Amino acid sequence: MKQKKAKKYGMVIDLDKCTGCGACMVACMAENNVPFRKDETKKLLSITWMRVYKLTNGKPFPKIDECYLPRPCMHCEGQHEGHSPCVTVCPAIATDYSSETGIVSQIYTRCFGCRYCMASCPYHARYFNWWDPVWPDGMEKYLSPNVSPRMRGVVEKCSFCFHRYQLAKEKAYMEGRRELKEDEYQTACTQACPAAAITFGDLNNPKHAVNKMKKNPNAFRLLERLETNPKVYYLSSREWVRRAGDNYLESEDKLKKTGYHG
Amino acid sequence: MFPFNFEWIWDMGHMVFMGGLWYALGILGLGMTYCIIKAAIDASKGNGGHHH
Amino acid sequence: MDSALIPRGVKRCPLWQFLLFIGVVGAVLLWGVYAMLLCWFKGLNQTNMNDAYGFALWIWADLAVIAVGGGAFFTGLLRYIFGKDDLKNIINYAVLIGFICYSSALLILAIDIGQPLRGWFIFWHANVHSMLTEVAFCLSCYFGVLTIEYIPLVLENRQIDRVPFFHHLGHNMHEIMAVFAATGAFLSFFHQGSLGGVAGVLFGRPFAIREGLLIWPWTFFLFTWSAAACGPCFTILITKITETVARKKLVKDNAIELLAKISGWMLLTYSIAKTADTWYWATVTAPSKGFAWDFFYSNNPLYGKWILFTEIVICGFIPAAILITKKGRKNSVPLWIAVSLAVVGVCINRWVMVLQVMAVPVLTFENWFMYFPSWQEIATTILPVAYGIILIAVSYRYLPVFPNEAELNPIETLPSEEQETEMIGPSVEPEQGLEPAEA
Amino acid sequence: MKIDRRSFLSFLIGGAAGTTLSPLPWKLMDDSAIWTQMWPWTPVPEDGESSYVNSVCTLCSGGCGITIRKIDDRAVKIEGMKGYPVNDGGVCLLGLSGLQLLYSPTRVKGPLKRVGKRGQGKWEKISWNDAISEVAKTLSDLRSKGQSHTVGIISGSDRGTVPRLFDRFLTAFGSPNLMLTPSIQDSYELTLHLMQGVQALPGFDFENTDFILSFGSGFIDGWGSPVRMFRAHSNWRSTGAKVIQIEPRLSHTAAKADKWIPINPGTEAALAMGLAHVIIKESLYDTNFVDNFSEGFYDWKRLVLGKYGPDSVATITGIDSTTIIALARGFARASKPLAICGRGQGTTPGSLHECMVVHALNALVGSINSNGGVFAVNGTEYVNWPEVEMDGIAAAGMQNERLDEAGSKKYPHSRYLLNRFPAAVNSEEKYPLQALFVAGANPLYSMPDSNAVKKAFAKIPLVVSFSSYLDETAQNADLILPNHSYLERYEDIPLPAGLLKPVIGLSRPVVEPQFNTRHVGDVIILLAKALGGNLSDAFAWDSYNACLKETLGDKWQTMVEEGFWSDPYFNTKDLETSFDTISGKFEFANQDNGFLPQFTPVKIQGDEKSYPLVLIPYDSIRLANGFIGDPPFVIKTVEDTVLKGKDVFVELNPKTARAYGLREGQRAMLSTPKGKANVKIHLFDGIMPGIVALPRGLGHTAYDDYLAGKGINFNELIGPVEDPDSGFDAAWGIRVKLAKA
Repeated sequence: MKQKKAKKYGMVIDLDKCTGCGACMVACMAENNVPFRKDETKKLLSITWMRVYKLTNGKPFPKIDECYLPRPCMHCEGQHEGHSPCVTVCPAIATDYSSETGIVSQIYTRCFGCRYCMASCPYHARYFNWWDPVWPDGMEKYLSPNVSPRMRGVVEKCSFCFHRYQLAKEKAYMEGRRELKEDEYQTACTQACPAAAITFGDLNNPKHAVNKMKKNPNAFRLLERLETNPKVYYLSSREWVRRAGDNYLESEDKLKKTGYHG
Repeated sequence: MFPFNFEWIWDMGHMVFMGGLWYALGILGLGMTYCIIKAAIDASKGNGGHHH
Repeated sequence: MDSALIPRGVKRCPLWQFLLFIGVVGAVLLWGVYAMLLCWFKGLNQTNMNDAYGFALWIWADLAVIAVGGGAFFTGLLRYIFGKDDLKNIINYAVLIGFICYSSALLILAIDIGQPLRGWFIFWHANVHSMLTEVAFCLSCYFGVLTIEYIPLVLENRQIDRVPFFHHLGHNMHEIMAVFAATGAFLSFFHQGSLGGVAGVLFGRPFAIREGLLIWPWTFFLFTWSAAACGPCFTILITKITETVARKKLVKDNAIELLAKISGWMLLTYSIAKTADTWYWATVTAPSKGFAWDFFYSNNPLYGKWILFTEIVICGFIPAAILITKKGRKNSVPLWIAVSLAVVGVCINRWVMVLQVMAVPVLTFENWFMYFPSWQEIATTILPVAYGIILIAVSYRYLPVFPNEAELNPIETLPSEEQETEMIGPSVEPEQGLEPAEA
Repeated sequence: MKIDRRSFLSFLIGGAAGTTLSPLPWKLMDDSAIWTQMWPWTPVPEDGESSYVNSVCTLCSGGCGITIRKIDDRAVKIEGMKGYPVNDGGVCLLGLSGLQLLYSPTRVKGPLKRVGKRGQGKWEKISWNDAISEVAKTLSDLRSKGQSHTVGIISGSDRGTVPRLFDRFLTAFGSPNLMLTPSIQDSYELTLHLMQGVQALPGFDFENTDFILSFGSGFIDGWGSPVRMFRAHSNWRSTGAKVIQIEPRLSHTAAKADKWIPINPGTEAALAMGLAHVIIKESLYDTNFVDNFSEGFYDWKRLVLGKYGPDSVATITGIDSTTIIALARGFARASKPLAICGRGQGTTPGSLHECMVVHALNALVGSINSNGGVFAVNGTEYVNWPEVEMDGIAAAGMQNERLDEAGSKKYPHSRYLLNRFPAAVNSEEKYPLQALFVAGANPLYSMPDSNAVKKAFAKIPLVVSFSSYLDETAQNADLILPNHSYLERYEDIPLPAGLLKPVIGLSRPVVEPQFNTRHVGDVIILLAKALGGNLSDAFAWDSYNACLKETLGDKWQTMVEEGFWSDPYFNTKDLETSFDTISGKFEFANQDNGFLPQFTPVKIQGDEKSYPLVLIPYDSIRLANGFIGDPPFVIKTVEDTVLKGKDVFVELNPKTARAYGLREGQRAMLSTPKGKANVKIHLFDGIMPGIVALPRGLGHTAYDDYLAGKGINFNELIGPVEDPDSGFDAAWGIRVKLAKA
């Protein structure tokens, strides 16, 4: 184990394939016992670990173009391991960076709801339980025992379905294996995506697809300039989309637009 | 907060931070204890306290 | 009725008037308490905070009261460490104000967190790398110090002082007060700073992030500095207000002027430092993240360049200029203006470092986030003010807060004030003089 | 000893100090933290044995394979079934939320009988036996009165054993009135019938095409079999196939296309004719197909070349002629081009001509029954039951013309015309309908001109709903005989929409029935037995499951093991033998009735003066608009530019908004000849000036607070427009007026 390079689980999302259908959002809610309320149209109060944003090139009819961008937790590594914006600020070590998997965890029973981590996250990937979770009569039947429902007053976020990693590890251990195969541990959104736009795996493992895909010239990450060093990569052949991934000064010469493109 | 908390590590951060903390707490604690004990003694000496 | 409790040699209004006053302020207090209970029992959905505004009015109030409460530690520092004896006439009040500010801050924090019953995790499972942990520890420790500094004053109440133990306790505490004050100054330096750090370390927030020294971003030092500069101004302001309400002079001018002068220079140097910091951030830090500095002051209904100008020039350099000039601090009106501006300035700074930080869009496909507090938030923020007024009123009535009061207001010479006014009534036991604070 | 003040004080202080130093406060603090982790109102899901069950999703016509994760007897998660021919592991958001339907409080928990007025929501529980015998009595009375033909059934589909049981029941009972929820499939079936002489469904070879020309089909907004389409789209991205989307609004589909060509709504057929014009003129068409396997080309050519030059088409469609010419060339020169139609999710059949013109385009480039093109698929005739023995009453009843006049002299080729049913009932020209059964459909919500539909239902003495949920139709029924939910029952799911080869999926019970429900198949069988005579003879099975097993025969075993059956020997006939027309060829002009595909404008309701703008619906995969409403998870994903609180937004081009002085987020009153609605304005550059777009799938009055009362039901604002050739509903929009509210 020691001499082996530590795992660094991450995602590559192909925005050319993503159709913005929202299956990833629902797959995530269903997998992780995410609560819901009668009115979920106030999006700043609506818990969506995975959220699909709609980007536009801001041009008038008929030049306008749109792109859909799924945003899970970026599981930032920061400039040195574990220097994620949120992990460094949490006063009670309720969110932590796993050096084994590179996953940023959230311990609900440890969090006391100061929300400093939310203030620190530029991706708005963290959500607060403003209300007690309540399921309509009978619906609590579908709740999964692998993810504990959160109590009011704590912060929650995407965990890369960490419980799936644990289950896979147990299974592998039973079969006397120490290493997981690529397909043994996949997040709920990856598995559900009807467009197969999400690829998940160990960014450090050359055998895993993500390892190659992240080197694609069309690959970019959100807000790289903030040095958050996220583990979620995006692919887009549309230049305006890649540019929308980060902030640029007007003085910085823009690359030529490629307009519509497959 | 204490070395027996499982998340405690003997690293620079903890040394400096907790060091400073316990140092401050120590001074305050000792200071107050001193005042209280001395006050008790003075009081038992029974002078009514109107000394100037 | 309560004459036995009132310090010797000073006039206080009749009990019914006092109680009436307390009752009115108490009503406001209860309103706040009701809102507080709502937040505790129904949860933070009672506020207008949301997932973009995890930090809002309360955190601002926290930073603000602690900044203005900085008067206590800085005055204490000057009085006990640098031996500025003139300040002994205002130190009691500075301590009292500090005590109020810090207890308020702790109370607000207790409402602000989503799981109050787990609040102590911040100590128990402390993450020593988090600025907030540093805040929590130093804050509560320094609150302890303030309590220690406040106790002797309480013990000087005529009745309590009768008990020899308490008498001696108070005496002994005065003896080693310098030690406590020193510790307090040390703690204050760090928590004032770490409050600045709270914003400064947010490297995901280009509006807040600052370079710095070792683990401390520049905001760390700027916050301490501004607290030291504006805290005393707040002490002066409150003293002036109290004198106006009490309709009598309570603190000798030399104390006020000395404090004003020192604050003036602190404020001037701070404003220069703040300007430099802002300049560096605007021309180096922000652009390196892809942001032009004026991006943070445009395309939104509230935050314009005016706020920057107001904070640094109108509420920074101008009051500083007034306070460092003899004319300025010697004349009542300019002094009033200066200390008020300074206090407003530090509050704006804390507001900007919390609420504007949250408002600025960072992802290119998001917009400015605007927020207005719910009545529950406002009520719980006013609650400490009411509490402060009450504590001041009670302390003023029953404790020798102002050592010079009797001397400045010899009772015989005030026949005009025989008729009752709001706070001052016919005195009790006029023949006796007031004991000096440090009997 | 006497307690003086001092000792009392010291006692107090000592006590206080003692308590603080004792472990007590620490213990309490610790406990408090533990309480906060286990409030009784935060559920703790029970752990248990985990297992997986395969089934088929029936929430839409997509027919995806699903794998359900179970913990003991609880279903906890739905996932896509790996290796299933339709979706191979993928799944849509509605499918993923299925458990919220299974365990929904809106389930009908047992047979209900209406007490009080219709739609009042007052019900009494009754036993299954009473319910069935009650229905049986009404039905046998009607029979004995010789009014067997006044009984109707509205079904979601007409394929598979359950719909066939309805069909069989009505035949044996003596009524022609089986009606179907309409869709673009109807137009395609008819097109294939008229141009290829076959009775079949269209299969599209999306996996192999390299140029997709979509006339407004939202192929990633839920058109066809949604998950299959998502996969196809991703495949195009890697193969570099060209995708062209033609519609007035920048839908998700348009945004994902290589090129979005905005068009004046309703003129799609004109564009198709224009493309044909260029292709023929520049003789870019597939001569082999046209010369050897088609008939009537020259008649059609004359028409095309005569009226549909690029310039005239440009004026009709609003697309400049150069674009038209370029598009035509691109389409014709592609090696495997494919043109498809059916606006949005294809929920309305639309103009028959439009569908035929688009199909003619495919023929022009030889994309009929060839790789990457359109196939006529018919591999679902596995339901072969012995002919029904009709008794006198039944025979007599079947002599009556259908209420909707499908198959009459007026509409000889159409099989079902549900859209004409409300008018037929309301006009009372034909016979009055005495009893109506609704299964797998929610007409009171999903049919255009809701008011007319409500009126029609009010005229029917007995309305029986088989719905598992208390939807709009169930709410207005007299009796609810709740079917098992789709995760509690067996059912065969034949040929998902648009699939190339016949596949039969097996939907099977994942959990025990949660409530006192019964399989609709069993209920029909019981009804038949209760009615006796030739009906019970026609339904000899003792249960639906027995019927299903028997019907599937040797397929059954495969389906139980694999979860589906697909015809191993199926291969599309070669062009020599694939056309059953008079000419035995593909007929551009129908040789029997001289039918010529062309652009026949469909005039939408409302006059331009009082209704200056045009309202069109738009479909989103996040808004289920069929007989199922959005479950909580799905409605949660709807953007706040579509729904805010209970208000729905209409999309408006900033130009148009300016002209009417409307701002973003402003309230407005929307009125059409059919109804009024209070909406909010959303400025959107992705929509043509002069057009107002409103989403389908909102405005439910039934279901729970998570869905009910949110937004507007588009069907309340639009009425059907009859296609003169087929009788189908061809309305693509309606004229509208917007005023500040």
